[in-house]
Amino acid sequence: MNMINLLLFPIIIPFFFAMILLFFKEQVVVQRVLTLIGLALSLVASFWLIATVKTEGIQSVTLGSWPAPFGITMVSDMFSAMLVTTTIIITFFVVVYSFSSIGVERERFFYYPAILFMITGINGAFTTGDIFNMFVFFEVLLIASYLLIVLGGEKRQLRESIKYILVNVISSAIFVITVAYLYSIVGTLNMADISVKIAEINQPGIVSVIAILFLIVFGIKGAIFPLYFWLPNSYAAPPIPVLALFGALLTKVGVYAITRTYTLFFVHDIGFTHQFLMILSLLTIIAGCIGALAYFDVKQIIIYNIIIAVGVILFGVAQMNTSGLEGAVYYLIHDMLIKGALFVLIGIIIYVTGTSNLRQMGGLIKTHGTLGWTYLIAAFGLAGIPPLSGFIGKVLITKGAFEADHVIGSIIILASSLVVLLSVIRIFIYAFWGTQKNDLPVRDSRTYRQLMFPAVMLVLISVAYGVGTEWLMPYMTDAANVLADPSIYINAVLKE
Amino acid sequence: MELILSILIGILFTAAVYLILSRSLLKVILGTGLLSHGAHLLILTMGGLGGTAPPVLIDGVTDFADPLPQALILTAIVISFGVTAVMLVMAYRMYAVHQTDNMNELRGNDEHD
Amino acid sequence: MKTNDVILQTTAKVVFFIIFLFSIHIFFAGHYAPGGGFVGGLLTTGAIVLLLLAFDLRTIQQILPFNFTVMTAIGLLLALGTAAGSIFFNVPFFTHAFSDFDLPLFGHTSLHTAMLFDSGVYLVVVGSAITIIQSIGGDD
Amino acid sequence: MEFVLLIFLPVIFAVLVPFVYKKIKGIHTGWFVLVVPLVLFGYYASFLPLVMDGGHAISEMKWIPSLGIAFTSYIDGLSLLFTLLITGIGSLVVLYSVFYMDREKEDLGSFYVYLLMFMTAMLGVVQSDNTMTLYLFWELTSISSFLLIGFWYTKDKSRFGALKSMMITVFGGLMMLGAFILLSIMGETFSVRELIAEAPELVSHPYFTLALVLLLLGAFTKSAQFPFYIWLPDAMEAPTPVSAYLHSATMVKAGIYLVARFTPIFGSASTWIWLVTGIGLLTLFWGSFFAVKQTDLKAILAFSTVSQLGLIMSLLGAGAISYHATAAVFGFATYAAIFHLINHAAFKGGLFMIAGIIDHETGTRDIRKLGGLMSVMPISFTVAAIGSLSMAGLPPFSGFLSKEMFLESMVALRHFELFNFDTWGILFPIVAWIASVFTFTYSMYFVLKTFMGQKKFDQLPTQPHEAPIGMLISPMILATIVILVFFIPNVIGKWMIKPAVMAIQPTLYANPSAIDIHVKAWHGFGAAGLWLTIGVVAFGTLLYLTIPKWQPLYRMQPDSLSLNNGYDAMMRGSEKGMNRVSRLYMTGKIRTYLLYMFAFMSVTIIALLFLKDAFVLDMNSFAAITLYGSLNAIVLILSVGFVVFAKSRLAAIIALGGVGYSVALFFVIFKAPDLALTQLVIETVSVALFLLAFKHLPALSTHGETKRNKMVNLIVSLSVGVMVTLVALSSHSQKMIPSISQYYKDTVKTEAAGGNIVNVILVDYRGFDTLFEIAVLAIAGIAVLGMIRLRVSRKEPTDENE
Repeated sequence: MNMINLLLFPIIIPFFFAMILLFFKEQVVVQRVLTLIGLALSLVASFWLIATVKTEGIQSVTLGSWPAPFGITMVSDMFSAMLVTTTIIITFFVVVYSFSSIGVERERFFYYPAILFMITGINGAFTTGDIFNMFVFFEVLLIASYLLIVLGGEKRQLRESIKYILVNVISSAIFVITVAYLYSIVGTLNMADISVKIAEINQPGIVSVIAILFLIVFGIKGAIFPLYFWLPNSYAAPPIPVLALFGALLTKVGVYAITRTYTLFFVHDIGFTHQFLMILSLLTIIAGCIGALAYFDVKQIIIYNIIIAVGVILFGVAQMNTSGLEGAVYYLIHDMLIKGALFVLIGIIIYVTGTSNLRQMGGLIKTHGTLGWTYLIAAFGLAGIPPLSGFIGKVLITKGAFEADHVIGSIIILASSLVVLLSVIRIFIYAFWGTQKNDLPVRDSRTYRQLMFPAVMLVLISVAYGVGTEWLMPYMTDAANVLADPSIYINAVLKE
Repeated sequence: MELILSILIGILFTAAVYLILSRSLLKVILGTGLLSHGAHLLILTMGGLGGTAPPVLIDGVTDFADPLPQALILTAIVISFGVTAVMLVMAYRMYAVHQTDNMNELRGNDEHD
Repeated sequence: MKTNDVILQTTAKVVFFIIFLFSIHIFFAGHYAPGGGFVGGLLTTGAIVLLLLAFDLRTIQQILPFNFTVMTAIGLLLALGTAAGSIFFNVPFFTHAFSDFDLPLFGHTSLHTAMLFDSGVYLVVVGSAITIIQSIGGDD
Repeated sequence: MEFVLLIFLPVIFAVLVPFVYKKIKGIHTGWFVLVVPLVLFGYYASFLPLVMDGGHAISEMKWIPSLGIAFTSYIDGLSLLFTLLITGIGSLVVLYSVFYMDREKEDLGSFYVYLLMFMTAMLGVVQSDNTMTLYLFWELTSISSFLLIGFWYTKDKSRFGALKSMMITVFGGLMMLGAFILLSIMGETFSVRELIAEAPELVSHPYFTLALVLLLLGAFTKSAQFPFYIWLPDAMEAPTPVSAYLHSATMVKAGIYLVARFTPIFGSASTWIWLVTGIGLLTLFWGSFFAVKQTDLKAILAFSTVSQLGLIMSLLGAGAISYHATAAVFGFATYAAIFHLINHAAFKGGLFMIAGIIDHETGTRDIRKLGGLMSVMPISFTVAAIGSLSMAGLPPFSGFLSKEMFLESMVALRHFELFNFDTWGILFPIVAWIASVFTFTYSMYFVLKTFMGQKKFDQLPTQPHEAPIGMLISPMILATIVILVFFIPNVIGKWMIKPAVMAIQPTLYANPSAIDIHVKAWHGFGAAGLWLTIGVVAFGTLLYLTIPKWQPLYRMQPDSLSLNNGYDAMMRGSEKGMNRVSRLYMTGKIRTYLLYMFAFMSVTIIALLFLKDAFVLDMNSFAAITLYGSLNAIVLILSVGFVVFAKSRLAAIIALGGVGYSVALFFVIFKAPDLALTQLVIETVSVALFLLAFKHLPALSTHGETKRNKMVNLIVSLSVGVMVTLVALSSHSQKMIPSISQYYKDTVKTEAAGGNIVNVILVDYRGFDTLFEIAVLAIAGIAVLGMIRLRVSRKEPTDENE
């Protein structure tokens, strides 16, 4: 069956369920059930979408039946369809994790609607083919994230939320003016059309400058150097499930936007724009590495690993060759999965020990073996140890960089894996090995098991993602092909 | 006119950033207000200021102002209204809890380094 | 915000209705002249704020016994529903339909699904703006 | 049968181990595990006749065919030799561990899982033809080694050693991965065989040398070459069976394997010869020299292993010379390398087991407390003596043969004339000889200090006695092999060494039997090796006898200069140092972060604007300046001024409202009535909100901002303003393509049935924006409600999930 609106379902279904949840503010059980149903339906839709994109190519619909550059076009290529699917998967398990961890008070105050609204925004940003519409979706996901980060109103949350909102308000303002600049020059907002028109005028200097502005705008959200500084403290403030969602998804929207604009719009002065991107991405990796080693707080360690990963992905994008792009796509989805898993896992560690300070932990492997081994697998996955999920992405990115003659960059990428490994293995050594420092707080073992379920599932999915590379490969190739050749995207959108 | 507006927008941004960098929470929030005003004016300017009539169909008028930026601004205005409201309340709650409006005293401590 | 100024309260009631009617007018004018759901909604909000200033919160809740969160949700549903209607016809999302009708009483009327959408916008604006003001005003 | 699957047999078996361990308490889990290496050894031995004739066998299991990544088991002389070592020594080690590891006290479930995991990993490393899966198994050896070293995870030293070994070997692994990726670019394949076939073309590729160096980093870290050897002594925290197995017989030889395997590709390069031979010899010397410094039995053995690995490495490097010089003596070196590798595995495995036995039976490994054990532990002594003498290079033990071949090869290096060897070549035999002297010394030191001399049983934690026979079986078997090999070297040569040499230098020989080397114990009085050996024994004995006199000299080396200290400093730096670095810029103040952001943005953009010639000012495109516009601009600037300089809260808020109204006025002037209307209403509501929210805030205060603060803020904000203006002017002056807006003007009436274009855009053309913009508003509503109403209280700083 040919459903022309199919690609909208992963956006609209969560949106719809979020509205419905507003009617059941006090009924926590109803909220939980409806949230899961909504996410499950979205997941079905997104898988269906992937299948459709695989067989029929890029899906696009111009809303309101207006011809392409005039209405808002929504476009699902393989890249965005996969990101949408990953987003929903992670959210699903984080929501399950929330059941036993977030607390009834938050659940009664729009916790689930906020998550669903945020997913709406994220999936919208991944899918939209219109630059201003992307701004709108950014705002949807941001305002939902403001609600999530501050919900509960704890002292630390409030302190960090105000900074978080401030940074994002600024970046939104710059986003809007950047779109305005671009509109002034090319007179259009449709992303495919922008690409065509920039090609038409052969990307003059002013467009390259605007390219850097876009990089800065999305870089603030994507946490690249030197724009990431706000992130580590802000992300550490909200409860773990929120941190997991932020860490796994939010920065990736920025990364996606950079990837999209740098493969679709600004492809005529690569020697300048992509070189710039590459240098920043390498600096991002280094900055992330410093942070990942500097702190003995489990949250901080994983949070800084977000920044490293962002650098690695963008480094792949900056190569602008098939290997690099394929690797970037591969690594991006890997990182979303593994970060979701890791945040949930350290959440459990914190739950079990009652602290996030590594120095106060020890000897957990004796009492919590499954947690330890699950964590270790996730840690190795993050560090790109084969056959786990991070491996192929890193290999392809490095390959792409060598092919582009960026030797030092490639070696930094490889060496960064070591730092990543050191930072996460430290958690294993301190928390799981050694001897118990002080008595563990009394915990309900049923809750522990309920928390473990989503964690184990996420790790299993990431393992399957690595081991099953071969089955994913055709999808990755499709995704990378569109990124490598803008004309595929353009033709799909402006076909009439 | 674009020249004047561009400089005006520059002044708005300068003032906004200056306020945002200050230590007083209220000033910071006032700064974000100026920031959005600046952004909205900029969109308008980028569309061109030459139109002689509002973009409403009336017989005989052909030289409209560019309607698209206006629509974008309208969207942006409403969004900033929502965000400002959230920010205001957040600031207000934060003050209630932390009893300070000095941004410098709101340092995030890197716990457990 | 407890006030017992009778003159203020009476004036407020009158002005409320004037502004409210004006907002409805603006709302309907939207498709052809300046106005629309936003401005309409915001004006209505303004009218309610005026009432708030004259009376206290509790009284307002008695006069307007709505759950504004639910009103917001209904508005969203209305807007989404209008847009999503096109899914059932398998035409691109948001494809509006319009037609002219000759209705008794109203005479020649143009009905446009965009109006339906705009009324969703109106409801959301009123609902959320009042939610915000009520929350802040109700907090001590 | 697809024998590639056999690689996974141990790890599949490992899945059962915890189950067996939990359910069957009466029998030591090791007995079940023992089956695996034994069966594998038997199976793989059946390949011997095939490879003896220069044949090979391949079995493949696809993993990621679209990238050309597969699990390929390629069995030729070299991989078979290693496979047999892994399974053979593996069997003996498991047998030994049955008696060594206490069934009651130790967590045998985990122990054997790790050990079996390692076995799979090691088989995978030596059999993989595909570089990517080779890398996979390579890292798996690092991981299983990490887990085994950290087996007693409550001990600080175990954790430290585990991390150290992992850091260094994984680092090498990553560099090696880089080499593999480069090779795949150069040769467009991940298959080692195919790469070898393309070797002549690869040499001229610009990435050749880089790939070579990266590959060697992998090999050197794994095989504990200088300066990466420092992890090996710390790895001795592992249970002794592990030390015997991983850290002497097998895993540390993975680097040797790698060098041997890639010799056909890189061997012809002078860099290769110099690096492999040079680093090998340096390691040989360094390890043997510092072995005498150690006081822990296992540490002596660890340093000895380092040194012996260096020896094998240098032989492989020297063997590569045969690509340039046809003299038979150079082919000799490769043969000697493989020969010594086998011998070393046998005698060192045995020695480690003895060290474990001593530890087990006396409760200490401190050589200063030991002595005179010969009388109570005669069997152990015999085995130890055989091993040590073989290590020292004395007849009638296998070590003598390979050691002598080594010395011959080093002497032969003098005759090689390429690559500056004619100048520096003389150094090789000298270093080799000195190192051999020290090797002799530490061998004596190990066995004599422990078993001979004074009895100091009162210093021992437990009263010593001979170990149970079960524990002695494995070392006795190894000792027997050491002697046996001495008498039948050429059988071993024919069955195992020649096929391996053939695999290392496939282009030089037609088949293994074409390798014209016949090992003899006696070469006549003319042989250089003989005299060198005599010299080694003489000087070695002298050194051994005078140990008490010169051992204190080691203390002259300041600790701060040691490599270990370098590693420690790096790790410390990675914690404390990075923390300090991070604190330099992570001030926790949002202002700092925003300063970075704004400064970076404005400076970059302004600079690029001029760098890219993007700044254009074209006044012609601008609309005429109007009176109302200009007046309103002045009003706006004044209001902005009020906002910035206002002294009171109220004034500032009202001034902000003034800015908003004046913006609304601009909307009127520039023909945007909808905007003006909306802006007016919103501004009013906003001001009301501001007043509501800030009624409790204190009066405006600068909170002690200094002049300098303000100055910095001003500069940064000015540059942001300038940036915005400049880009705006440039963008407006370069309107290159007309806007799509014309379409809306044309179709609003006909297609959309509307008159107010802006509104129609909002509800129709771009209704999607509006749908989500009201969503933003709705979320803002619930967010405010949530913030005001919900106050989860918990006491700080307790954390999550309460």
